[in-house]
Amino acid sequence: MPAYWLEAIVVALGLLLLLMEAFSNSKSKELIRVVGIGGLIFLLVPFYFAVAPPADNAELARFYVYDRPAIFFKLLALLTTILVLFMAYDFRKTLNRFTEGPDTEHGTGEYYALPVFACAGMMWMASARDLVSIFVALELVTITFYILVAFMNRQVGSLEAGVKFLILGALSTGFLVYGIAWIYGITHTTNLETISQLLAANSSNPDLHDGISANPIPLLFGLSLILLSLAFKIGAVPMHLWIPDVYQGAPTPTTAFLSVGSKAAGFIVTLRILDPFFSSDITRSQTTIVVLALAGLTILVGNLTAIPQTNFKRLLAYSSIAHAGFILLAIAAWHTGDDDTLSSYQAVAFYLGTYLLITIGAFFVLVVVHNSEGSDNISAFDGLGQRNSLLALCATILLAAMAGLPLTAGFYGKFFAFQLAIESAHTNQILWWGIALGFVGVAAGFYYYLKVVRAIYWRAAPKDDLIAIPRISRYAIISLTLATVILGFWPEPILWLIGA
Amino acid sequence: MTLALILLPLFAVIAILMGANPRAAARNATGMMLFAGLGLAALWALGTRTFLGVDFLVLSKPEIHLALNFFDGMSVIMMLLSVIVAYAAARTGDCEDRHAKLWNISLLLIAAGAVGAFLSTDLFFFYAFHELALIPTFLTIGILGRGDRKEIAWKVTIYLAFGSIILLAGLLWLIAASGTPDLSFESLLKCTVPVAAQRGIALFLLIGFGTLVSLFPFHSWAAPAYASAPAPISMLHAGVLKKFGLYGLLRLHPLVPIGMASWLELIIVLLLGNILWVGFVTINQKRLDSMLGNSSVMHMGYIFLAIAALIAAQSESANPIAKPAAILLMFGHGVTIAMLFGLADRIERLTGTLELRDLGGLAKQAPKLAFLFGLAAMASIGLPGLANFAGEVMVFIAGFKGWEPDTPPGWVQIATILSLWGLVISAVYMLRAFRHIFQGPTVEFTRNASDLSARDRSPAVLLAAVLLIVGLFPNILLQFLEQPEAVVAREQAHITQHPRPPQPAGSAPVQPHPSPSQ
Amino acid sequence: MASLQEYLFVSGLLFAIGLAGVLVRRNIIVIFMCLELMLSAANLTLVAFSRFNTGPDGLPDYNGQVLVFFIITVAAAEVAVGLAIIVALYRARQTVDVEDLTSMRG
Amino acid sequence: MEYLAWLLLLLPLLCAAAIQFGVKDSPAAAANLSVASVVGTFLIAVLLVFNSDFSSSFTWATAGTFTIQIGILGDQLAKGMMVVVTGVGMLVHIFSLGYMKDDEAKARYFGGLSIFMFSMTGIVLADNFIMMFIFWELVGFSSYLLIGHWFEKKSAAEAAKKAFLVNRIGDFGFMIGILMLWGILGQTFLFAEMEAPAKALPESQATIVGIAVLLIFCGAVGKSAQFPLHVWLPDAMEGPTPVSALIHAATMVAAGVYMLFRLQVAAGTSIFEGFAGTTIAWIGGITTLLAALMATQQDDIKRVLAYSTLSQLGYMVMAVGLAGEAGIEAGQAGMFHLYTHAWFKALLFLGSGAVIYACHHEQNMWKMGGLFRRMPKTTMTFAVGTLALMAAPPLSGFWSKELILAQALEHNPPLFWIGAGVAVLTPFYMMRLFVVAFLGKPRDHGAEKAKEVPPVMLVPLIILGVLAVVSAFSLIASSIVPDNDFHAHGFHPNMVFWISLGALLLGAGGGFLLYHGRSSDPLANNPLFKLFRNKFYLDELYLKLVGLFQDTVAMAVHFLDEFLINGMIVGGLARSTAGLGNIFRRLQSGNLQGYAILFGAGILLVIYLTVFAR
Repeated sequence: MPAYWLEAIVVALGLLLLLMEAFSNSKSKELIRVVGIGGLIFLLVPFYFAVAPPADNAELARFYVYDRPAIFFKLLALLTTILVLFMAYDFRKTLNRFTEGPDTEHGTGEYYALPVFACAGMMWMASARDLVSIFVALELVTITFYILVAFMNRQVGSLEAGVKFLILGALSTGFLVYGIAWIYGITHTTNLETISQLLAANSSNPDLHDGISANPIPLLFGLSLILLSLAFKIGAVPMHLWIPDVYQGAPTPTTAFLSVGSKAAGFIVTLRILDPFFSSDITRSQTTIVVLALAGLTILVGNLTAIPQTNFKRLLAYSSIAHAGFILLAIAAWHTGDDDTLSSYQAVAFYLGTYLLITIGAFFVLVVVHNSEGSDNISAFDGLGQRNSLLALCATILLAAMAGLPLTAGFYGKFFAFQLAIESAHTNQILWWGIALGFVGVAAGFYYYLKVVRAIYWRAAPKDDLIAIPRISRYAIISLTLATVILGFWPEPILWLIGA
Repeated sequence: MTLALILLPLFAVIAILMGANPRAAARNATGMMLFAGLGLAALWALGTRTFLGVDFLVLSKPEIHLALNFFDGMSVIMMLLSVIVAYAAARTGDCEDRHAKLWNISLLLIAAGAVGAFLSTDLFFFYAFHELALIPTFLTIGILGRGDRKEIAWKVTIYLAFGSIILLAGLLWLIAASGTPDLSFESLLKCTVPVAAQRGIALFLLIGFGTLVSLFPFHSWAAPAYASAPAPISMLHAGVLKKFGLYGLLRLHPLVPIGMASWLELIIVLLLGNILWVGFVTINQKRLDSMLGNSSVMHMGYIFLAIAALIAAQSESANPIAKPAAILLMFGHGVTIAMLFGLADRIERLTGTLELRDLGGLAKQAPKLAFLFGLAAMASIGLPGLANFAGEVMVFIAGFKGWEPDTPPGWVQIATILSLWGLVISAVYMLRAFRHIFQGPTVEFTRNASDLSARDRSPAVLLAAVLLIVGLFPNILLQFLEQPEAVVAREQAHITQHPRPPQPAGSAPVQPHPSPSQ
Repeated sequence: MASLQEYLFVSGLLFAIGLAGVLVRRNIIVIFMCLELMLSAANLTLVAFSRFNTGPDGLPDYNGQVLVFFIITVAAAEVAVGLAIIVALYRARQTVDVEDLTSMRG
Repeated sequence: MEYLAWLLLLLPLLCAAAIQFGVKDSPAAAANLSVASVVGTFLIAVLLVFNSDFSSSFTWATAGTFTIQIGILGDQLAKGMMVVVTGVGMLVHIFSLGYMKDDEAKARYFGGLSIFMFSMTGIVLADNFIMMFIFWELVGFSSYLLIGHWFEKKSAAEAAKKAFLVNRIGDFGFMIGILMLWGILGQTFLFAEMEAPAKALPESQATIVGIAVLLIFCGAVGKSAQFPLHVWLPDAMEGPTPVSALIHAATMVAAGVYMLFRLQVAAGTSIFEGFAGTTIAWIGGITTLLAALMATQQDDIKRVLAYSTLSQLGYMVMAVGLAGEAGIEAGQAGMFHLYTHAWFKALLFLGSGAVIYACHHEQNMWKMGGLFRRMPKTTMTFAVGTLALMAAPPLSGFWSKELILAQALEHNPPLFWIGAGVAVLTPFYMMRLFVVAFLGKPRDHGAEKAKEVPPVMLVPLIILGVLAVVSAFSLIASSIVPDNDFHAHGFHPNMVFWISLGALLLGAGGGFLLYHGRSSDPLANNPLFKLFRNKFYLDELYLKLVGLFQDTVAMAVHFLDEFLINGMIVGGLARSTAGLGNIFRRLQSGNLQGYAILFGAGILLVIYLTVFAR
């Protein structure tokens, strides 16, 4: 079965869910949730049989690629969506209260259908290799998220986040299309493969084409505009400003979805777009400088601003910015991989794979705590160790993994990022700056993650009652924590998925 | 089989999480660890090499193995130190029931981390296991610590994290520069690192490991941490975990000999900072716990002195004394400081205070405690017959190994001479403490103190026995470091240089003694 | 016929005007309109490039113009969703001024 | 033979271990065990002295091709010294049975004595410098234990600490010296291997060798309480009196002299030539003079003896130092004096112990008096000891001091005159002591009620009294003390003899006339003698110096450590990180327009970096 059927099935599933929503009763959207989750899980079966589309279909092959990164990132998108739908299940009380009212599920059906559309967009992004298809897939995701962020229309925070996301998102779309326009204008194509060939040809023979090598400025101008809009997607400086506000305001499952799914999709697109520019001698040094600068600033801003935070969701937002910085560092240290070293693609994939488990786990914990305390503040975690030792332990492990403590899955991503950076620093001294900032960031990271651990264990509990964990959340948290620990000792399975 | 040493504490942790009695689980697990550790060391000493280790490939690119084995005798000795101190730590101190879980889990995790780090023959897990202690340390100090516990917990954690990160940078650079095919020590040590990169790598390793070892001026975390942490945590941290950095330097310095040598002067200045600067800080301490904490920082300087001698000599064959000296001293110091912290905890429990000026005459009320503490204190100031002395004297000899009488003393010799003054300093504060706590007339706090019960005594007695055995027969440990070639070389050197042993006039036949030369 | 440079200049100017509008205006509706202006500027650029990038057969390169249609479609969807959110916001807060949207910060 | 020698070394250790871990709760058993062990070692030592030399060793520590040995070397020097050590030790042990009868911590006391015997045996038998250093430290430790035996007394605890610390300062130099000598003599610690490299030393290394020897001498300065590290010995009198007799008079304090002489035997006296030997001799000379002066004004009977010990040690060190010029004979003279001094000084201390015991632990001699009538036998033995110390012919002290003075006259006349001056002072203060404590009338009720001590204490005194008389005679001495020319050539009265005889008469007569019938010191208010009484204010000076250098520096360093490293650098980094975080945080204003403007700035930055930066 050609792989693009997967996206089609997902879209069809989404449409089915919308249809069901139209005919469902307003008391319970149980069926929609079950079908949505079940459908996506069922999709793993055709996924297993999917093959790359035939190469003779030239027009399609121009848009669509089905290689190892594509498979991995599709899987990532699928897994994230499934977990987010599970999370939405336990989040439904809060969602209902701020949508139509606490007693009815009226008007919340779309909340379980829309992530499926976003999932289709992310899966498409993993495969897109034409600026046009990238644009369309990306917009599918973005517009879906506008709705998901602003979904709780009775809560001002959600709406405010929605508007901020909308305006800044649209701004970044503007940059994206304007950048695409310039690149198209210079290279006469929107296909990344062709651009890659063009740049490669130029780098070996500067006189061949009409002077990209002689005057790469227009091309780089276009690239910088695209980079800005990608920085928006992955939450890198300077386009990171929306993240804390939107993460804080949006419904928690949406936040989790944004911070994992949307970011991962953004990174695969970033990798695909930057690939030709890193591979060419004409543009490599500028690309490295700008990506490195973004990486360094992102690490610095993300980690340092996280230090004074008091809201856990906001803390996770900054942490997500910080993680983006580390991933960018792995990209800035562009490496095509060899016998002993992962390529930048693989390092980023590895990072995001572990990041998914840890972050979703943390958001599950947040949902449980929020359900019990009605607050996202770090102080809501006070005395968690006494009130539910299992939850506290899992939260501690997940936070340690986020900080990048060894023997948790979270360590490897940073390990590879720094390894690549140091490897490349041999040839490009400028990378030491990124490494130095990276280490400052990791050290600061220990501080703010442990601040939550401190709340969990050091502080006295305001109430004595135990915190109950809903069934789904319990299974999810335990299995994600276990996965974090097991992969910490034995990370090989992720490598199988990446296909190194 | 070495896997058992890691799994025992980890299983105990799981058992505690499942609801087992925390104290019993920790004690049983550490007891079994001690048993297994001694057994494994004995097997190793008897020449068994093949079935001791385990080796799992956990990542194929870059190639990382979860490989636990005795890489050489140094690993065996450090493993022994870990299990011995862990055994004693699990039997020292106590807490309220509601903290028993945290207390014992932390203890077990730190012990598992230490054993894991010393047994890993793979650079990755060597580094990773060490970090296992970070969060337990943070939590135990923050919740159960003495004094300004919250601030101290933060400081320790950030410091250790900082050190680990610098270290990670150094290790990654080392990996990149050496071009090793996998991360095992074996393949790593076969590589040569380009000279251009050595200087930077050496500096990173020095600062990274140095911070973990509380090398001056990265030392200010250690003393407050040990003073504040619950006794078993201090014991494990000061006694075992801190040796990780030294172990790492001893393990990795052959890879960057030129780089290390280029920082020799810096190392010497810093180690003198440990011995003299921190020594003076220690003299000025008013509480037993912070005095012990600072003294443990100070004594790291001696081990760095051995490392400096090794670095100056550029190779182990040029100065065969330095490395065994450092290892012996690490072992001795680990046991001693653990014993001191354990007994300090007892003193606090008996009298309710550790302020030196509030104490006095405790030897009258608690002669057994006084005997054990005195023994440990004497060990720590280098009394012969106890483990530390053998290490210290070898360190000093190592310091003079490279000296040519025709030339003025070099950096290492000057450092050795100044370090020797540290022996006076440590005698000053140790004896002062002993005098204040145990001697003189009894005072308010000590009037009603009772002596140690047999159960309270057992960990210290074990440690004391170890100190005595190693102190009287250091070769018990040093034999682990014997290279078979070295034995042959020594015998040959002896035959060629001294065909006949010198005989005092008119004496009976003299047994040949191998010459301690060259 | 105007040259490519002139088209690019005009479209750049449009883009800049849009951006400036986003930066200085406070009314969310106006900001949103300025954003649409930026998209139009991109469209103009694309069409201009498409028109001047003639292929070997002398015909314009239609890829760019296809992209313009996609952009218009996406922009329409964006406007639909966007306006809905703005309306919801107005209902909840009785304001469309960005100055009032600062409940989350720091 | 080696096995016996090893047994000699280990018996006291086993005994100490047995006491600590076995019979601690039964003081009588501990005491008997200890006495039995020391009698055993004495018998072994005597047996060995009549047998051939021996040596044996095992490897203690191995590092690659380097080894440290623990070995025993039984040449005549060591064997003879062993007889002294075990002999005095045995008598002191027996004496202690009576003296410490009622002590609560008797077991600890005898355990400490056994550790001391072990350590001292180790020093004597050591066949290399590291081993000697090991036991050197251990005697220091046992001395610490025994001085602090009555640790509840503040002064005893402080004295023990002081003794240990002052010795540590000496050992600081000692260890450097050992290491330097190791480097100089071809990296060997073994005494047996030192001779050849020492002979082959190039002239160019004379200075460094001299420095090394002086540093080694630092060890002796500490252990043998030479100026300027002599301050611990008088304070060490806080320990039980038998301990003072054994450790702080007869054996341990002489270890410094023994060690230097051991080095001279092993490496030859050539390494003492030049400034090293001269300095050593002068330090000895200064010590002997200062100590004798201080002894003239002490009231505590034990302290008088302590300063006299210092003074006599000064003689010995002087002799050893002269060996650099005079060759091995001078060192032998020093060893000879060590040997005779051991018996009569042990006698004096034990005698003073008996007196103190009889007077119910009164040590001030001005509160005694008239003891001759009440305890005549003790007084007789004490008188013999006093005469021996005064160097009255033909008692043992006379012969040995004579040899030293003869060497000094020949090789360093100024030192001879110092020695002669001290020969006046010694009879003077000893006569003062004897007259005040034993003659006249009792001045306190303790002395009034004093009665003769029990036989277990008296018998050792009598034995030592006999030895104080006869020990210098060649029949005994020749088999114990290294062969010296005195025995070979016989004795002829010469200038040295007449001068020292005159000094003796002058000092003793002066002392008797001045103090006979007095109940307080007539010289107490003389400013010069006040200086002596206050020990030249050296203790106060040291206290000030320690206060200034150690405590002030420690305080300053501690402050800097807290303020600079911890506060400024570490704290500063933490604060600036947090500050930067807060700045970033403030940029996150929540205002959409603010974001857009920051976006704009970011856009410019990114475009600049992409397009223009290279």
